[in-house]
Amino acid sequence: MTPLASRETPQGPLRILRDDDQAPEVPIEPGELARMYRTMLLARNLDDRLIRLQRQGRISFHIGSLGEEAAIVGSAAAMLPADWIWPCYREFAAALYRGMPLEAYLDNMFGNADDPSRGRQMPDHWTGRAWNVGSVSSPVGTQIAQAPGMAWAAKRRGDDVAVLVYFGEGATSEGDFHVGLNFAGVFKAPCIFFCRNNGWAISVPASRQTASKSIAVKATAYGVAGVQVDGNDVLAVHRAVREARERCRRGEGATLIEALTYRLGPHSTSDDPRGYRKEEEVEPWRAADPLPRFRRYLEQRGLWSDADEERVTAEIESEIRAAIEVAERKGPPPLESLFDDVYARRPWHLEEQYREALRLREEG
Amino acid sequence: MTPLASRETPQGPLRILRDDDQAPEVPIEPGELARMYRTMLLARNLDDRLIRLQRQGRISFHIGSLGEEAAIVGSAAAMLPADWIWPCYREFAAALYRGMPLEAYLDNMFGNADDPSRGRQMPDHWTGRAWNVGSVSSPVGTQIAQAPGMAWAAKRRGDDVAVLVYFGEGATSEGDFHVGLNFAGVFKAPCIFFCRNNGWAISVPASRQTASKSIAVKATAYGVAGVQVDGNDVLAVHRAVREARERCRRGEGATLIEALTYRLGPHSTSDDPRGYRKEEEVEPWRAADPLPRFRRYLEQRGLWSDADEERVTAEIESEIRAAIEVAERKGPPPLESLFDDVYARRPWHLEEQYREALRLREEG
Amino acid sequence: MAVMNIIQAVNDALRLEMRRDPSVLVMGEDVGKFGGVFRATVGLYDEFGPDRSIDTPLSEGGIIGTAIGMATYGLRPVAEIQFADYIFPAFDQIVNELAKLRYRSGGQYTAPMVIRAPCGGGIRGGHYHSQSPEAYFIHTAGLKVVMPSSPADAKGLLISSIRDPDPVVFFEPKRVYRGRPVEGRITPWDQDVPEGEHTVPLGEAALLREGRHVTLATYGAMVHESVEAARLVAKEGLEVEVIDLRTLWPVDVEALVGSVKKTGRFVVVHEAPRTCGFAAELVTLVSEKAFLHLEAPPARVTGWDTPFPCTLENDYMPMTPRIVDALRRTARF
Amino acid sequence: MAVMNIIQAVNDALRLEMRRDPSVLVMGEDVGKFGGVFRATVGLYDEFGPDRSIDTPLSEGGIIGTAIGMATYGLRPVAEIQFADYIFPAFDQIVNELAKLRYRSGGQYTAPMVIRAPCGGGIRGGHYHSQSPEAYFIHTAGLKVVMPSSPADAKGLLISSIRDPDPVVFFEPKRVYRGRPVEGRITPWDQDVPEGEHTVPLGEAALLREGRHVTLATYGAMVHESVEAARLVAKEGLEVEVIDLRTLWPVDVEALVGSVKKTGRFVVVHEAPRTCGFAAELVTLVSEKAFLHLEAPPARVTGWDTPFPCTLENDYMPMTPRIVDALRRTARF
Ligand SMILES: Cc1ncc(C[n+]2csc(CCOP(=O)(O)OP(=O)(O)O)c2C)c(N)n1
Ligand SMILES: Cc1ncc(C[n+]2csc(CCOP(=O)(O)OP(=O)(O)O)c2C)c(N)n1
Ligand SMILES: [Mg+2]
Ligand SMILES: [Mg+2]
Repeated sequence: MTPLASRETPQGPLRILRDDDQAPEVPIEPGELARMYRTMLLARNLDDRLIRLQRQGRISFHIGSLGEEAAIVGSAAAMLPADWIWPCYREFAAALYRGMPLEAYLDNMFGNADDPSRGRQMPDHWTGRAWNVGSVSSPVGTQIAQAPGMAWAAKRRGDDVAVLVYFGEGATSEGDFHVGLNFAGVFKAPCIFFCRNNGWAISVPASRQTASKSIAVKATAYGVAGVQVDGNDVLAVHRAVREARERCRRGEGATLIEALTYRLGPHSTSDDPRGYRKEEEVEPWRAADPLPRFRRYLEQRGLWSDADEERVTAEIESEIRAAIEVAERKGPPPLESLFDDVYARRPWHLEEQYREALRLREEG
Repeated sequence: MTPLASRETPQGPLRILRDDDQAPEVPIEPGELARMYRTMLLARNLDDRLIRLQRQGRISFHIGSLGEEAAIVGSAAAMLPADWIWPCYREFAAALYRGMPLEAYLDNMFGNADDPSRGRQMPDHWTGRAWNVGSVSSPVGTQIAQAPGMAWAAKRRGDDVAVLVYFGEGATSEGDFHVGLNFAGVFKAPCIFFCRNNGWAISVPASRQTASKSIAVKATAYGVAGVQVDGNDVLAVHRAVREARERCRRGEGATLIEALTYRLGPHSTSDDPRGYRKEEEVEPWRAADPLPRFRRYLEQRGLWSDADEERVTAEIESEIRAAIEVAERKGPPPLESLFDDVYARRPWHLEEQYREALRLREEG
Repeated sequence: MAVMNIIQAVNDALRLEMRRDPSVLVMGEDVGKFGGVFRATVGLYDEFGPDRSIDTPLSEGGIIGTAIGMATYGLRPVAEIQFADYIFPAFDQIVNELAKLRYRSGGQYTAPMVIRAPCGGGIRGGHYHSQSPEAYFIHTAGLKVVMPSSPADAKGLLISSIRDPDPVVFFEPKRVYRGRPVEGRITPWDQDVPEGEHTVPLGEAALLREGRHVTLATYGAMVHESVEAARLVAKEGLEVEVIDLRTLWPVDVEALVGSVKKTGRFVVVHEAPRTCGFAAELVTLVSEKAFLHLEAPPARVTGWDTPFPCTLENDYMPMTPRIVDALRRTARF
Repeated sequence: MAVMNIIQAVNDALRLEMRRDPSVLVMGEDVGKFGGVFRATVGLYDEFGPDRSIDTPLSEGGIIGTAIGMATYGLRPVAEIQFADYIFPAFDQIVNELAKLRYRSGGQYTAPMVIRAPCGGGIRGGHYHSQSPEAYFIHTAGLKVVMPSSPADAKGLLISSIRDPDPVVFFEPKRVYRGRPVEGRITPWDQDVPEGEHTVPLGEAALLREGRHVTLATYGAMVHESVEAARLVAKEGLEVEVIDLRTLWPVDVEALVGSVKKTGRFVVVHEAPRTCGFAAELVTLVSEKAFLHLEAPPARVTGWDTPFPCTLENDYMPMTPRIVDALRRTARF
């Protein structure tokens, strides 16, 4: 993969999907391989649809995963059902793979009355407790400092549960990256730190985040394992995470995984990358698109066909259309929801404020 | 040095003072060597005297440098006069070496009217602008995030000025360590990060701060040079810092230096280390005391004698005694000083508060 | 004079100050080559180069820590925090270091600098793109806190802040960044702004409307909601004196107390949560200094004591109808 | 009953809760083997082992971040911040994460935990060992804030805080940690404390002294200065009602307002700086809810708006003479 070369460590990143679309010894069930690919397709389609919805003013915002689907789905698929996945803001595909219904995701996108988070957060800031999926937070990197606590708690409870926490390469500059990795090292927490190095933090290139040779090499500073993987190779990502998961199970502690990938789209619907990066840079990464790459592998194994592609794409499109239609028609959350969940029980001052808000709504 | 062994990197820390008390090629003028030793003696004597003053209730607090004098004086001595030195809280010896008068230091210890910081900070929290020495702050590690800014500013101004910033190994766990090193790496700031790894952060051993093999190895995570040095070998410390200073001058950016040393005394006068560490651990470090080690070297070169030791010790003792006597007799800062320097000019609310405080003092 | 919105006025102020004083520089996430996610620093990279229009790594603590170091050495950094919601990783550097450096060193070291941060709601940004954290900084001795509401003030106050010898936290109400002339409303945005040198002194409030029945103090985006509210109640014969504080701390206490002594009634409007917010300080100041003039309990019209919501943000923010309600009740008391 | 000082009472509460509930643990800098620099966690390491009495690396952000993770997974961490002055590196985790987790997830995730932090001056600690940062946390929706003044309350409130479903910031006034019985003063420290189970509900103030002329609200170390001041002015016939708030937020508004309605006069005493401090909130609440009962402007007796000094700390803190002065002036108004 040409575009990776410039960011390779001496050993080069882990790759499994070869240029001839073959891959040796893939220990993943065919059904799961298909499900992984389907989820990547779903994410790709959703991105497309949601960006259009935003342009039409029907939702206010979307932050997509275009080009990063292999890194996201490959990693989520390598975890076990009881494991915890703590997201950054681009990993809706991980949540969907784990079972979060499309409807729940779209309820958040529209911030409607059925949004499990009651329209309190922006689009793409969902929470999926029922699927052991975390709660999206905008502040970059905060989840990195929390994940070791979850992982250590699971270990202390004797649960065979590991924590997968996502973030971008920009997040590695925050203090929270440092303290999270450092605590995980000291406490041998069963935690997998998964960095999507997609080349950019909004307009800032990865080369401006750090002068270190790679993100993976930072593991040395914390006494944890460090792995660099071709993030557009879904099988390599799966393998790297599964191996890190094994280390967790064996009590060997945390791993920092750097998945080399690329943000093919804008940072979010609020952004236009033409202001800071050249099309020439993007082009080779388009050629390295993880979806056709994975599809070619599946096809040569006879696990996927043009007919499958057509059928599944149609399925996905109609699922999305239907879910949007339902989600969009739902009303906003009730006024009361504004004052709930600040505390377990509403204290006197929020009770007063709720009554004031209610009066104003009724009078105005 | 036995006690170092357990914390060595594969190459071992830089050493110059050999077990036979010889040292090859020391490019330091004899006069400066003597001045370095004298400052170490002064620090040692001050520690002793100030701890006694605190026990007598004549000062409220002292935080000493017992056992770390070589790391502190060796590093300060390697910097050039125009360089900036930004301290942690144990480096009064560095400030004294740079020319800060004993009187100014003691004015801070007593928080009296002549304290340049007007009795606003605790003992051992001095500021020495006139000697390009910084302002001691208690929060651990904050200075590490600031130093790259100073260094980069000097570089941008075209000044041949480097910044030496001190901290303990405990501070490397703070987010500020990470962001300081990372910014220095990205901006190629002429900055020397000097970590006194003295084995302990109050009651917490260095092994509990991080699972990394050493502090020096953390440099890798930031693309800066990393050096481990025998911190009780004043000549090795001087060499390591001077080399880092050369790298700054050549525009090669920052260095992280880990000086392996040991806190022979309590954390501060508020602490009793018998609660958390065994005398067996301390013993070998007593044998590695940097003062006799340096003295033996000076003696074998004919630069120091028993007579010098006696004379200088007597000088130091009387200087200290005299300075304490003067400092202790000075009154407290005036009430007004409480309200000055919050802003460049006193705003209306502080003017009002000053008048209120004055009235209360006069009436009460 | 040139017609500008707040973003343009901020950009203009930065450019002028960078031309005037070579020690002035801008720094932060995305501020350099790209010109900032809100475009406040656009063009500065081309004019002043990468050493004075600096893209930093993604770390607010690093931005402020480094800026403190630069300022200590004699540069004049204007550091951008991309959203005020993200100022908290730098809180220790601001509160324990920046605010205390002059005091603790007896004036030997100072770090005059400006921290610019877009704040406030109204862009459907939810919890983390809408906060108004000014009270945290007003409570911190050693900082000045400023928030303009109009392009002309944005320019004049930012220039004054850059020249000020003390550290200034400069909040920019992003809801009115680009102006939004609304039918029939007084809209002091997209406004004529003096070209070239233009300063507005720190510590002086602006009287936006005279009135004799109620004094209303506010700042930032809520100025516009308040002015509209005052216009509406004027039709009922209720004359409201509207004060735009502009500098939040040290506040223009004379303007405030003088007005309340005249009107006897006081309403404060801000977006930030109510409890321990700046309104409490203003109410208390007025009660301390004009107690015998008060004819009604001072009223607070503020954000609720919840995190900032998304879908219901217009129920959260103290928009015109709520202000009208408070003005009427206070007048009627 | 056993005679304890506040440190012993805190230790007792921690031990009892750790025995009762295996998910409770203590963590922080020096809290494990050594038992804490103030000895609050002494003996817990021996009884509960290193997994429940945890020495962490030196990082407050890491302590709180990790604790949030633990609490999310179902443990009940009691995290110690060695001095309240050092809570700021964790400010983002507390304000943006801990305080908002329940709200932003619609109650799916919660992180009930306690952050213990010794606060306040009086130990000659200067800027960085003396601060009282409670206002920052009171202003933050989603947190509860507690500060006991006596051993019995320390025990009872800490146990309630650990059992509370919401995150609690628990400040401990270190000046009175070890008690200091002073000649002639009412000293509610070194006090009889109930052994075993003892809870004091959050949200209920304590009436320490009844009086009909002035209501005085305070908390923490200043309770003792205030009680002494009330005793002194009683000799002049001035009867002061002294309320120890204990839970700062949500405050016991009924106790406060009820008392002011009776006395018509109100004085608040705290060590934290005045501007935008908690006193402003209390004064405003009382003015909103008892305006017509107020016969004098509520007075604030607080720390000055400067960093906390060292040599002159007794001029900084609102000690008994200043409180006496404020009580007299308020009564005389
Ligand atoms: C603490 C904080 N600072 C700034 C931002 C604004 N911001 C949002 S995303 C982003 C870039 C993140 O880059 P990276 O970590 O590489 O993740 P990516 O978006 O590339 O997936 C920035 C600066 C934020 N959300 N939080
Ligand atoms: C932010 C912060 N947290 C906690 C403390 C309390 N404290 C003071 S010194 C210290 C240990 C520092 O250890 P290290 O960095 O190794 O320096 P040393 O004292 O060994 O020189 C601690 C925890 C502090 N001063 N600042
Ligand atoms: Mg990125
Ligand atoms: Mg140490």
